Amino acid sequence: MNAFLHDWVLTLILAVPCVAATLLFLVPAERKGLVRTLGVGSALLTTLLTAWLVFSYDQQAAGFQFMQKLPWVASLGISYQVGVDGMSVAMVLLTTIVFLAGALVSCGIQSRTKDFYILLCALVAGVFGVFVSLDLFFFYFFYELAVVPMYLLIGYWGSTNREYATMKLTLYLTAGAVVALVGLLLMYFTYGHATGHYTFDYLEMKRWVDGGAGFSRATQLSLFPLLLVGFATIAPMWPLHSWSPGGHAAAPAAASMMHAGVLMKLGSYAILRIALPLMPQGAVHWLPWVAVLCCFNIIYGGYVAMNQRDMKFVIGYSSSSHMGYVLLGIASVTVLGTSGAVFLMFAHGIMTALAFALIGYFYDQTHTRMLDDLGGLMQQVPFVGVLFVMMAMASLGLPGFANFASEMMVIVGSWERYPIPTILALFGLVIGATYLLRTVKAAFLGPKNPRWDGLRDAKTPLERSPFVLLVGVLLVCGIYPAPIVSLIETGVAPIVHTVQAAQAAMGG
Amino acid sequence: MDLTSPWLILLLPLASAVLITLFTQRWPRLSAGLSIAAVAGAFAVAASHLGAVLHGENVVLTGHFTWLAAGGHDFHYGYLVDGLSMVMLMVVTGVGGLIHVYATGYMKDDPGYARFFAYMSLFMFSMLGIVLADNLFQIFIHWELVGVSSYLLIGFYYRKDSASAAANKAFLTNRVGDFGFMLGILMLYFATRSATGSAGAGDFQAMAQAVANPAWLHAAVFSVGGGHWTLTNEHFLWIAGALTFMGIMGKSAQFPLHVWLPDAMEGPTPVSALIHAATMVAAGVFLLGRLLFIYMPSPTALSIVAHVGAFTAFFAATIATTQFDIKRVLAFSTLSQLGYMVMAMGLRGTDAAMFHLTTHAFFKALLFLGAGAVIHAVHTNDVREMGGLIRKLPFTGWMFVIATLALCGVPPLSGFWSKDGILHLTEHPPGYAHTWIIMLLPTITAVLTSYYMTRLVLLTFFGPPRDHHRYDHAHEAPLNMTLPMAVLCVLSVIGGPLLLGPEVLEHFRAITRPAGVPEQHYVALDAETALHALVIFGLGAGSALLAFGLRVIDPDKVKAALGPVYRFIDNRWYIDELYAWIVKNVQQNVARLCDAFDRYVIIGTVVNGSAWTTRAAGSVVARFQTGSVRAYALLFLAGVAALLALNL
Amino acid sequence: MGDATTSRLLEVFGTEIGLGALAVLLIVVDLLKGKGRLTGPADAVRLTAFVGLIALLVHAFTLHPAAPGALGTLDAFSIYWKRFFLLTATAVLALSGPYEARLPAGRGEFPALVVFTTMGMCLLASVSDFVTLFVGLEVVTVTTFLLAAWRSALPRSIEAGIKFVIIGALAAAFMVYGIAWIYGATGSFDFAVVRDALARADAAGGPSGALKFGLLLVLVGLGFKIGAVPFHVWIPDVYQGSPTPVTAFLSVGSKAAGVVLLMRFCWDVLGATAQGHEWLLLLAGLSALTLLMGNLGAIPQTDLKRFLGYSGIAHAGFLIMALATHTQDSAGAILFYLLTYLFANIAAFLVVIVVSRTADNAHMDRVNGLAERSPFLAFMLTVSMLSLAGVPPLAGFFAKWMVLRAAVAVPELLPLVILSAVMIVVSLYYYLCIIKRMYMREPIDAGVLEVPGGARLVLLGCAVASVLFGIWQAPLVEAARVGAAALH
Amino acid sequence: MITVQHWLVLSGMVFTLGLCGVMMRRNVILVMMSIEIMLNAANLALVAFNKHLAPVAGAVPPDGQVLVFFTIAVAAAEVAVALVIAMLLFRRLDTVNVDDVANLRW
Amino acid sequence: MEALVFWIAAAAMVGFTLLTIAARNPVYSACFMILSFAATAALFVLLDAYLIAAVEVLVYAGAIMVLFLFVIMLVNLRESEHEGLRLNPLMVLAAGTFLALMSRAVKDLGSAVQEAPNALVGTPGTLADTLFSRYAVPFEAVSGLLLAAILGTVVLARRKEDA
Repeated sequence: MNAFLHDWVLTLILAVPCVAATLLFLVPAERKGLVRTLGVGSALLTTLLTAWLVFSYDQQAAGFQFMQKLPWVASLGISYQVGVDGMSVAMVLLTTIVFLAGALVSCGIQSRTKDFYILLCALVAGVFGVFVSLDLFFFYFFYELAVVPMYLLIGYWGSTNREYATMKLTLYLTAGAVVALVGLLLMYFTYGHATGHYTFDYLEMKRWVDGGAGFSRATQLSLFPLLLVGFATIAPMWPLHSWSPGGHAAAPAAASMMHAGVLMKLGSYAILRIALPLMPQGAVHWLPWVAVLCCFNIIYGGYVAMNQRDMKFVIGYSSSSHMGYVLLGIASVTVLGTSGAVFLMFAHGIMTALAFALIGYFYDQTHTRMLDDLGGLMQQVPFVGVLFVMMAMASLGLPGFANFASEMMVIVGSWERYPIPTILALFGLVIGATYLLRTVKAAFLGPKNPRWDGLRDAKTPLERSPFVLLVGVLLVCGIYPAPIVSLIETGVAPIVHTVQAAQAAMGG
Repeated sequence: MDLTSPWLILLLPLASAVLITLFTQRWPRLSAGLSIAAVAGAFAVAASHLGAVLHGENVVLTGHFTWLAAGGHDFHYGYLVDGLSMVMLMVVTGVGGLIHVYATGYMKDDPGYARFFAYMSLFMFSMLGIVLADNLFQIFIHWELVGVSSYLLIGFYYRKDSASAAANKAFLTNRVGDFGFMLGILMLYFATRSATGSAGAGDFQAMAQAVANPAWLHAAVFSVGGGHWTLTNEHFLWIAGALTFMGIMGKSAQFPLHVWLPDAMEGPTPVSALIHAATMVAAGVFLLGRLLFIYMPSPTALSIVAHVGAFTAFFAATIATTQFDIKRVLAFSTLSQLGYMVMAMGLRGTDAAMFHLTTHAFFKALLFLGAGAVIHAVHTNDVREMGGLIRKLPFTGWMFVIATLALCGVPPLSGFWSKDGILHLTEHPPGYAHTWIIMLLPTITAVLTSYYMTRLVLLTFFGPPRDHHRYDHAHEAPLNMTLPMAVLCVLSVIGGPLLLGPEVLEHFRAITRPAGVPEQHYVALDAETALHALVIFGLGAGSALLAFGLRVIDPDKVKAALGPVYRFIDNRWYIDELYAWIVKNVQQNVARLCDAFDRYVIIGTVVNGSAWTTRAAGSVVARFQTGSVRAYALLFLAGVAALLALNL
Repeated sequence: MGDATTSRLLEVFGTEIGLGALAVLLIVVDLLKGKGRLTGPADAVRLTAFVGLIALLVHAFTLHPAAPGALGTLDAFSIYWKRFFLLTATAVLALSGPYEARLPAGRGEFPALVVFTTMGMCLLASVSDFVTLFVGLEVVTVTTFLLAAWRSALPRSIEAGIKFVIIGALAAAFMVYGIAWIYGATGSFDFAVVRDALARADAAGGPSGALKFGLLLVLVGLGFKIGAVPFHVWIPDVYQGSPTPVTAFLSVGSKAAGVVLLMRFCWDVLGATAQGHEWLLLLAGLSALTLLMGNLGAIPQTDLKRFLGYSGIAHAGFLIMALATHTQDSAGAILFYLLTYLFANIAAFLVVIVVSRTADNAHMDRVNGLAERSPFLAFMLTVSMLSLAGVPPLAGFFAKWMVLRAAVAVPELLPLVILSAVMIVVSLYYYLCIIKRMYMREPIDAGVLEVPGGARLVLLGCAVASVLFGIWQAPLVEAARVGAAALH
Repeated sequence: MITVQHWLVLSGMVFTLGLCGVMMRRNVILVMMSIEIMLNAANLALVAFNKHLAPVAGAVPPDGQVLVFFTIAVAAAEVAVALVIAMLLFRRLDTVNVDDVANLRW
Repeated sequence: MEALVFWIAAAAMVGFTLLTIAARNPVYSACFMILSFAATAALFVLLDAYLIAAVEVLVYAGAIMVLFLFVIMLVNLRESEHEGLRLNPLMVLAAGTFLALMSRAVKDLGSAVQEAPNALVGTPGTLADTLFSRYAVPFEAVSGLLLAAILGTVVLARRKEDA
């Protein structure tokens, strides 16, 4: 059994949502209970598999594990190849948790429940695929697959300005994706041209790069920005962020959770997984620009968030602000800073998922998220309120939550590389506290607006479970981050060392 | 686990906080019991090490585990028990415990009783973490946690707008300070990283050793931010010191980051006593003590600290003279006293500062508890609605009077010893602080202190009652409130050499003096010093008595005569207004600008613009398809012609 | 006709002969039925056509490449296309089922004409000289002229017919003229001779003006067929006006026929010349124009069929890009691409037929709120649109991927690759607009839509194929690779 | 002497005239006639080319003339189809003016 | 002699073609076109393509043009609907460019063609041999095409009452 799992666990993790989606097709739409059970059940099953994965990953050995390779389209150099390193394990874990929480939160969805869960499963399958693929074709395949279900999820179940927002989101992300696609294909061609073996096999290319051959400096300098811009769109790096806040705001709870929690991480993950290790010299040349742009993310995003009146827009812009820290950590290419970036991807994923789950919960009842209309909700919905405050505290970087540990890692890690962006990042924490506390106060504290007397708090264990799950993960990883950080470090360190070696070579 | 393990000091309050939050919310009494038991336990564990620390010269207990490690950076979580932290431990757990007991009475009918104790336990955990921390990063962690507990406690009455506003203000002001603090930490950590070897990141002992190494100290240049800047050692030290001091200014409410403390009085009174008088605000002073090895080699850094402290002391005292809210007067008084402590640190008087911190914790907590009892009795904070309460609340009243005397430094109460120790420092300030601010303001502040405290006592407890309704309903507090007050009163009275004897006091000084701080000799109680103290008290108290007790001088006339000066002081030197203006006109406009840029340039022009252009191009292109087949033929032929022209 | 000729004819053109015979049979059956001498199901003609086509399709799967020789070629490439065209014809016939009610007269002749057209298409897959090319092309074109005007009761059908005829005949005239010049410049109609002449000319400093003139005019004629800008002018109008099954046939079969010829043209005629800078630039330019026109033009459309016409132009742009690439990879990509395009387009047109059953037009409003009226149809159209847009896990995605993958190997094409990448985004926009109408709009016609069983089956088949071949691409890629390898 | 160029120019002129006819005439029937003119010009070119081909191995096969046969046959079919559609147009819309059938556009 | 015939026939062909596209009355157009085809037939004879010349007269001038005339009569346009020549500068430009480019092709014919005419190429016999051997496939296809066209035109023309 263990041996079987060892080979197949990643494929199974990938397959569970796919199979769930297929099964859901066959279920009559009226059987909502069955639909929900299937959705949540598949999430639980992936959770079990992921738990096994996390605990079976051998940190001592590090590197890619649970590898599986099947020839797929041999004549085009495509193979189905999956495998995870520490970084991807953390991301798979994140996805699973958000998926489970999202599936639980979505139990409240009444209209077209079946379609909703099908799309959710498809989305999750895409995200899992990106995190486990070691073949550039499948990487891109899943990357695109993850983007498109969002269109309908927002378009049909969404709110504020949903048609505009969802179209913008989908097109924007696809635009980014095709830029990356051009980069990937050129990389494929250049590699094939140089070695005579045309393949999309990531590991083979990586071995080639690590072996001292690698892309020429000119190639790296010209291709790296393609990958960077392409992937940074979804990250989202300023000024390519504008799809995100509107998309967040329009999306239904579970979709925003997946979107902000996981989808946005695909970009930074892709940069780390593909761009950095395969084009270290390009990275050395271009990453300082990322360090500059991420300051805009942090400061500008924060200030824009400060001026928002719609809660989801606040969180939306705050996400783009937080992603600035991730980009800063990546740009720093230090083991500490970059591990911090990955850890922050994880932490922020959980945190925003929580935020959107909570906002979604009361939005379903209030039908407004405007701060001016809310107020004093804490008295009416203490459970949601308390968790919201915890979420805000996590978001503004309070120790005890994973976000603090990861942001600290980023800041300490990038201080020696980019001190001025680091100072701005620190200042960003002040801005973050400003708008988050203001939001908490406007919505939850102060005198109660009698309009909200009828609001119902999350009472049943089922209703509470997603929130508790998410906040629990944040706390556990925040109070004692060493295990997850060392897991992430095993994945990040080789990447960082590759780039650092290139830097040393270029500097010398 | 060993029952005397310092880990327990942290674990007990944490456990209490978690248990109350998760399980015992519904049983307020049980929650309070848990919370008190946790503090008492922590106190006991701390006390079990007291003897060792008191008797050994350099006994320190350490322990740690790796909290987070990546890329060669080891962040530890540990404890460091030495003289300095032992003093703080005793003050925090001791005074804290008393205040917990007091709160069982004060919060009796509050619906958030259990929640209150959960917050208190959380606060104790956070605060003790600062005290025990063995490295800068851990201190930062607890620094933030203390911030959030303070946020929660200030905003305890969350239904009130003003309470949550005050909580936000406190948090944000501290965040501004912490911005500098973290920068300072980064500078210090990376500067000492290579010298500290395998010790955890920012480990105090390792850093102190590294700094003490002359080779380090006299390095030609320090590189900051990975070599982006290089600084000479003098500049490096004062910049790092000043940045770190920003954090201290935030937490210890030093000018100009003091604005949150008066507003923090929105919290329940025990909170004001515990956090905003006795413990949390003292954390900054404690941290200065911890980090004095950084400041010591840099006169500039010390000078900054001393001047900020001295100015804050004076500045807050002036404001206190005009306030009518009983808690606000005490808040400004706290600011003022913290200024003294910070100044003392800046004058290298660690021991004096720590001593004052201790005594101040006693009598200021007592004052707050007394104020709480008064408020509990009359349900108002405004002294103008009080008066003559000594008859209704004799116990509280006299307690309050004794605490006032202690605060004013009347010999031989505890305040006299500690405060005079500090004033003594200012008489012969070291060269870098030889300015009128240091030499003059502390003494003036002492006079002002006597004035506003006497004024407060007179307005509250003496004279005719000004609000008879409130007066009639006033009643003495219950035993669980008065008992802690009594204990604190005793401590306030005998907190000096009377309690410990001169030798112990000397020893106290010794253990709170970090290595490398030159020993300074303090005066003992003699006639001249006592007279000096009494003159100062007499000046202040006398004028207050003339104005508010004997009514010889009409305060309103004085007010009118002083005119703009009075208004300036009454409005707290317009600092809050200045900040409000900055927030409103600078920050808010930057936010609006960014938002507008996002809305109109990025989204409106670039994103929607390109979408619009594409759609418009589509409409234009579709117009080629006119429907006329002859036009199609023409287009076709034109295509052929173009194709041929380009390729033949 | 000698014995050698006859046996060669039978060997290479068995399918076409079968189709011709089938067409005649259909006419006979129709006549018999019309005279009341043949009793049985009303659509005996269609049934016959189905059986015949499927039999031929099965037969086509047993074909083996024949040795090169006179009359025509039967290589793996032509076999691939014969199967493709037979599949298309079967699908179009299936498609016309639900449409039949709207073809009050000439029901019997409709399948016969479709079979004739298919015969022409299959013939084109095997051409090896310009005479057969021209005649085969005209078989396809002239029969589709008729089909376009088939709903002669509708003015727009007639308009489509008239426009199609005029532009088609114009293109044919250019083509013949071009062939004349090629003939004059090389002395032969044979692809092989022309290729040799070109190769010799390339070695001696480039082909003569006459030859280039002729080749370019032939390119115009073929460009007309696949809808390359600026020879696409007929497409939107004719697609909109024609009966929907015919539009589907045009969009898949007729376009594919053009593509087959263009591939023959680029590989068998131009040969290595096509890799030269001049032709590459020419095709790249055509591709760029076509991509722009198709994608941008599709945005403001409100008629489904017209919209699909523009979308077809856009896809032609992609195909021309693959032609410009001119590698074996790109040839395989084209073969794969058109098959995915077949599945997606047939499904799309079938949905159009069903939703516009009660209306006289195919305005996009007809799909508004389709998700409420018929979730099944909405889902099928979604799959089709997304496959056309090139979204994984659908086959259309892999097709685009293959084209782009091949194209990056030619550095000169990089700007075109980037343009096409941008156009992928634009195309996603308008395909999503259709999906938006289905899922986010109120229906204009609240009634529940009945989907006939046959249509259901075809739709399901198309969707399954789109998904299956989007994920498990290997078999189709292999087939396409084998087909492409037969080109020179 | 009449060279092949003469023939080609002649055919080109006629072809262009046919083109002009397609673009200028609004009557569907005349448009089709113009296209016939173009085809005819192409036929002329084919025959002329055939006549002037350099002999490769003795004789010149009459391939060009063969295509002319096919062209004429195809033209006949095209014309038949075009004319029937023109008739439908006339029946349905009472016009044979191509400018009157421009309802499918944009 | 040959040259004279060529010039006369060529002039007739161009002239009648011009008249065809320029005539206001479609009937005239058709008549001019018949004349143009007759001139073409003469030119074919000049090129020794006797069979083609015969087919040109019989099929083109005879059958096809009669069909045209028939339809013109059937449609029977009123006088007012006759239209004349409308010159559009764009059109002239495009046509001119085409002609100019063709003349460039004429100048660069390549080696397969020689200026002077060849010996006899197109006897009906060789033509038939070629047609039925090398071009058997298009021949059969054309028959299919004609059948399809007949079928289709019949269907389209027959339907009158469906609406």
